[in-house]
Amino acid sequence: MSQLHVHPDGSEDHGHPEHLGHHWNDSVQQFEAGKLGMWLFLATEVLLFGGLFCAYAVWRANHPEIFKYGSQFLSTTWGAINTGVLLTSSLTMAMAVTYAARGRMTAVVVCLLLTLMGAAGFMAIKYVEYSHKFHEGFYPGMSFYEEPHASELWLPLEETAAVVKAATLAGEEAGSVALAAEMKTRAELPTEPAEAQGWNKPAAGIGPAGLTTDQQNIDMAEMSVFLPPSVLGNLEDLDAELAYAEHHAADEPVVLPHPLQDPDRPVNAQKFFTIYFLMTGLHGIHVIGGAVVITWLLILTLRRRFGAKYYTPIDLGGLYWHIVDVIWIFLFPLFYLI
Amino acid sequence: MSSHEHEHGAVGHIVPIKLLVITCIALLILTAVTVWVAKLDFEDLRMGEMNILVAMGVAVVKCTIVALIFMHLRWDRSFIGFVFIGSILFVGLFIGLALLDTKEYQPTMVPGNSPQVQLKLDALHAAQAAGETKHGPTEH
Amino acid sequence: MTVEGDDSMTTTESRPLDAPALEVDNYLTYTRGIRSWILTLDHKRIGVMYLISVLACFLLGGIFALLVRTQLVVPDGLIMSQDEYNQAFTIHGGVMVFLVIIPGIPAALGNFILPIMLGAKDVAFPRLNLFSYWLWVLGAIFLVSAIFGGLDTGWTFYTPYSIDQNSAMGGVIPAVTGAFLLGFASIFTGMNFIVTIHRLRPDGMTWFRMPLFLWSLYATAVIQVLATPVLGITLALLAVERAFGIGIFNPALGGDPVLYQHFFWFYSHPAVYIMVLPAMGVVSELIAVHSHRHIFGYAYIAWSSVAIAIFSFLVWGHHMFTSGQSPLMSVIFSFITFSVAIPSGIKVFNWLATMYKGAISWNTSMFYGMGFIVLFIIGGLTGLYLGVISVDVHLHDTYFIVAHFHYTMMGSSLIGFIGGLHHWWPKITGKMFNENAGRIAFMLFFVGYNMTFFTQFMLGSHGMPRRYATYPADAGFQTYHIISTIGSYIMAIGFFTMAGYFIASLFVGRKAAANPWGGRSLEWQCTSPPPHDNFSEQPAVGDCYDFSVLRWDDETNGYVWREDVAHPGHESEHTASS
Amino acid sequence: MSIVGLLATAKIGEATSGGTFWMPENASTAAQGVDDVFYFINNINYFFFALLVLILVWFAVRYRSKPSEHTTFTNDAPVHNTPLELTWTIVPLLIVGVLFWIGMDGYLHLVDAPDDSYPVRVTGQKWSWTFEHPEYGVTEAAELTVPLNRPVRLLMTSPDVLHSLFIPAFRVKQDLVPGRYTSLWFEATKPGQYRLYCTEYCGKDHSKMLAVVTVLPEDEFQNRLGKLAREYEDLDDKDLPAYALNRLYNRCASCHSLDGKSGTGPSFKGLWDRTQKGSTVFTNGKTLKGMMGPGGEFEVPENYIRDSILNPQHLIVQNYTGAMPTFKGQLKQRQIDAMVLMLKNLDSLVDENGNPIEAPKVDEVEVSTGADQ
Repeated sequence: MSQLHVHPDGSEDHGHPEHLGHHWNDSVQQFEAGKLGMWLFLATEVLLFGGLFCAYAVWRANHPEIFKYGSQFLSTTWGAINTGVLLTSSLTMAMAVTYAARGRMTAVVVCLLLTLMGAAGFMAIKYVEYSHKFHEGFYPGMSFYEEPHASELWLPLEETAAVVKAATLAGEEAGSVALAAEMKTRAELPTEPAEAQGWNKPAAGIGPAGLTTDQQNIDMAEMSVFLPPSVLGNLEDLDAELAYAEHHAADEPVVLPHPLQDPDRPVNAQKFFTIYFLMTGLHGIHVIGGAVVITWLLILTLRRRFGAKYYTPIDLGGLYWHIVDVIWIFLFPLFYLI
Repeated sequence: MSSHEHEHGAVGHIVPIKLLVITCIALLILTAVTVWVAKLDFEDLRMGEMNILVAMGVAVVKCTIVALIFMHLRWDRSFIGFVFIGSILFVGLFIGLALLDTKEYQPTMVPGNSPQVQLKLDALHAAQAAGETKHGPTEH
Repeated sequence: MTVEGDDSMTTTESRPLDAPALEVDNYLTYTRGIRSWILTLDHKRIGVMYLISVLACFLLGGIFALLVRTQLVVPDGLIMSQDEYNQAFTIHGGVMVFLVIIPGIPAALGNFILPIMLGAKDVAFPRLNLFSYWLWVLGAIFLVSAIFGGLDTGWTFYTPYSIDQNSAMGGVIPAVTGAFLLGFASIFTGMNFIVTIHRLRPDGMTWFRMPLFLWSLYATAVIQVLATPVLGITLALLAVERAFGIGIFNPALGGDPVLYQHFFWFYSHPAVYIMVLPAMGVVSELIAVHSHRHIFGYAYIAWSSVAIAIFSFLVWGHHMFTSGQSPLMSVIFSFITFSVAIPSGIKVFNWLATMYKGAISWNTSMFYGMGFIVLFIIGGLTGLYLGVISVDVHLHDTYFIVAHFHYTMMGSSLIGFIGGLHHWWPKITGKMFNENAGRIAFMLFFVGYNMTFFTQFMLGSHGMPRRYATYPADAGFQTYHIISTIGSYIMAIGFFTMAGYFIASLFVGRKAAANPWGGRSLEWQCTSPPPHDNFSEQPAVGDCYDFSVLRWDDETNGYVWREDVAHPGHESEHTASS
Repeated sequence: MSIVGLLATAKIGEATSGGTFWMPENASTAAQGVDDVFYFINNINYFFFALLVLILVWFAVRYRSKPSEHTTFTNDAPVHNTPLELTWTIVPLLIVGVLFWIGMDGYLHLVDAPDDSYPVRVTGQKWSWTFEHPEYGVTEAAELTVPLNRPVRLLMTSPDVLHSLFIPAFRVKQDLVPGRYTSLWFEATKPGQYRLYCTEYCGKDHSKMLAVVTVLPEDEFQNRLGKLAREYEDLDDKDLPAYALNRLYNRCASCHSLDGKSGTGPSFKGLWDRTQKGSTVFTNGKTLKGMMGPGGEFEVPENYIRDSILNPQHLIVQNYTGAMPTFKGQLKQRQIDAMVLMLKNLDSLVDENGNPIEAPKVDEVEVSTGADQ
């Protein structure tokens, strides 16, 4: 029978209050459904960021020195201030919800405005930080060097000093400018006498070859066969990192040398800024999204659309704003407090 | 929903303003604590790992407070809490297994910079040894 | 007139035949005009729009499947160059996975059936539902356009191939954008279903009175909500990586390609269950309804769906046994992988037990149900070879894998979808299709299908790698390929027959009774097609697998409520719009 | 209906490559174990498949009834039976438990190479294989020669994208991951030639990225490798072109044709003339002519050829992409010379269709190149 009362768009029912969809029994049912829906959406947000947190965890666990090094370039003060700003805006948002439930709509408007200001402040500070980084040339990605030729992979294993010199001569004799130059470049490579590199030795001499199930002892010996020590020297190894970091912490320079000018910078140092910009960037987008939502709520409130009986959108908008806050609560220590 | 809400005649639970303010102050204090701890530990890097543990611990506490009070989780149906916890558990699962694996095969990664980068850095070392630090490699 | 079937079910006395037929409008005739469709908030119309879009995409993907099969008839490739072939299988894979199988049952059939089955008037968030449809359309446009702009990465977008400007063609970024949007469409559908099932169950519809199709949709929705965001962030990272070279996945910049595979499969393995779980739910309905026999081990099946949903998150590593994953993880993942086999097995046994002592009508839908069981058994059993690591090392990335996942994705998911389509076709369109044509089409399909894919098991175990545009002439592969291709043509004929009688039924089909198969769940209590609000009065919620209260009624050519059994509908005073 | 497929393919199954119905011939120590597990699972599967399908068909026929036949339905059959359900939960559980154990056991054997394995370094790059024998300083292309009855360990990596090395007869497979060393090992048990495939999709000519594994008895193996180690040094210059055509070109074949058809890269036919005339135009708009001659970038045309082999990204010919990987470090000086000489004398080596005019022999060992298939 009810179908006769439903408007063509199927959205409202004369038996219902304005805000109640035709398929709901009462406001409470609709409110609770909205709430559950919002929380499910928040769960997807958690997993969305979860991907980035996973990338962070993997890279930090395997290359802690990169993060120790990179975080020195971030300003803890700004980070802390921003945390404060975001927490306060969370408070005002929560207050807005309470006032809405009590039907005090003027207070709601004030609180929403304050929250909006909090969002603006947060983005302003982020802008300051970002522009400073860009000015120094810290972009995400490969800003620290051009993309290398991955195809020179076996190179460190391939050349011996003797071969290089011979080849260089040969190249020049053959009148090959290109080749000679080429060989000179290779001559720069750290190289070892052929015997030390050991692939002329019989296989038995190669030591514990073979992937064993616990990979801790895997192939180190073997790589020392294939790889010159200078390259081996770069192998990640916790003590080395700690020692390195310690040396850095001990005489922490007032002005850090720019990574491009710093030969001691860890391998792949740019990865810290990649992940920093990715995570804070995605979070920033969410802040902007939240700001838009709050503005929308503000407009609806001013249009007297909400009251003590119906303030679901404010409540849900609040939930979204709080999750943005929660994510920042984790981002702050992960990047600024290393 | 607890009957408590119906007494207010409101559709959801109402959190008193005072409680909200207290919560926020607590959160701000906790933030200050983490920063302080971080600065403190930075003096002695052997505490570096401990540093991150403290920071994460505090972060978890803050997250819980926000969820329970600002986000009304304390007064909501338990299923909603289950959804939230569940999502976090799945993230943990994802991170945990991926971490375990990458840790395992890390030794087989080609170590160090790729040859060209290594060349640049060696050149840089040489240049600085020669004392002319002004031209480093150009950015791209 | 359809209304008679309806009344004779919801009231104990049936209206005399000669009485003038009431003019009852249904969701199709409720409002008219194109605007009333593209802006509709009615879950049924949205479901129908999804259905049409998905079937269109199925045609597209199918055509490319035939091209791929045709290419492989001769060792050097019959019709395509290497590049064209690589694009062809990418289009086939991308379209079939992202645009057909994943949205097929949940978005199309689920949107239409779920609220009715539940006894609700609509999904919880009709506007979100409409939004997710148009988001889906946008994503589909992106994906398809990218594909025609040249996309040759395969549907998995493996790095570093996909992020290398010199390797993969230009279509990668648009394609991942498309997949990203499709992912969020899928998330919103899932959220909608979860909330609907939690909050819109009418009085009397307790969790364990829900039809198993709803249980499977619920489990699916949980996966959609939890797994799809990770796909979103993965593809976002991939796009950024390709555009700016951030070095997360790119080994040339110190990145780690295997990490990408972890990211990708954390979504894409659960996605396999997004595809197959709803099909299992459909089949539970098909078997029970067409055997007119209470489903065997209801709770067992329900819980096995949930168990599968959970386990599906723990096994992604079995896609990476030879990918450079550490042996330790391979062993761990292999162990968990086997555990997920159990719930699937349980379902099969329960379906068989359900047919025992039933009254089985040999309807087309029932044939699809039984076909599903056979193909799913093959798909599941061949999964055992792949779970055993040492054997998987030999079979991985060969045609054995191709055959295996076609048996599960197509032989199971798609058959579930088609079976469900036959099952609910009368409810959706209000017309009956030609049963004999249906049975013939099924036979064509079934024979063709097994010719196509069973031979591929042998191809694979003899070492034919997948994604090969050409193959060595003297390796003994050609005969298998020829049989496989012939099979695919037979299958195609079957599908076109199906399209034929479905379309025909719309124009010349007999009007469908409210309950043509003797189903007991709520969607069979409203008229076919259903009215705008699904139920003119609150439906009778009872044991949805107790068929003893129904009897065949020759006048309406459908099943009606037995006069000598009280109608539980009148016990509940609750009406949804009060 | 799967029976149809079965019968239809039964005969072919036997016919293929001396294998069994399901598996290709096995020629490594690992293969037998894998096959045993495979057939063990096979028997389990045949049993359950037959059982379940028979039950299905029996029920479908036995309990069939038309709507008109049954006016009402009875509810006498059981809807639940805990012992039964527990049975078909626990029995499969036990079976898969056993399977897991067997699989893990075999797998640990597959990943754990003996210490005294013969080492080979494998580079897979689009779309060719390079096998380096460190003990002999020999580089093979598109063919891998290994000793009989001796564990061989491949340490593998890739300069560009993922590849996967698959030798069906040995039942071994492992991805090549750029930026990483992966490895696999096998011990060949039968002399002969076996196929080697790339099974990880790697782009355009993925399906042409084939190679051949030649298993030789120890002594033959050693003198073969010995020859290879010296061949291009022993050869006098007039044999270099033929050597390049037979032994090096197959790494170029997938992109550079000999018959003038342009593939992924320009055809080699007439390439030398173009180079000499300097008529080649590059993507940056320059022509080769402008760069050649004394004081130019290339004093002699040979240098341009060298440069394109070692720094392919340096100058890219118009209408082509920089798809070519560098062969820096993979070709010795004399081998590069051989390539140049081959290009110079191409017309005397192949006819206009790119077929060798008289098959020039490099050494007695019959060489089969998988890459041309």
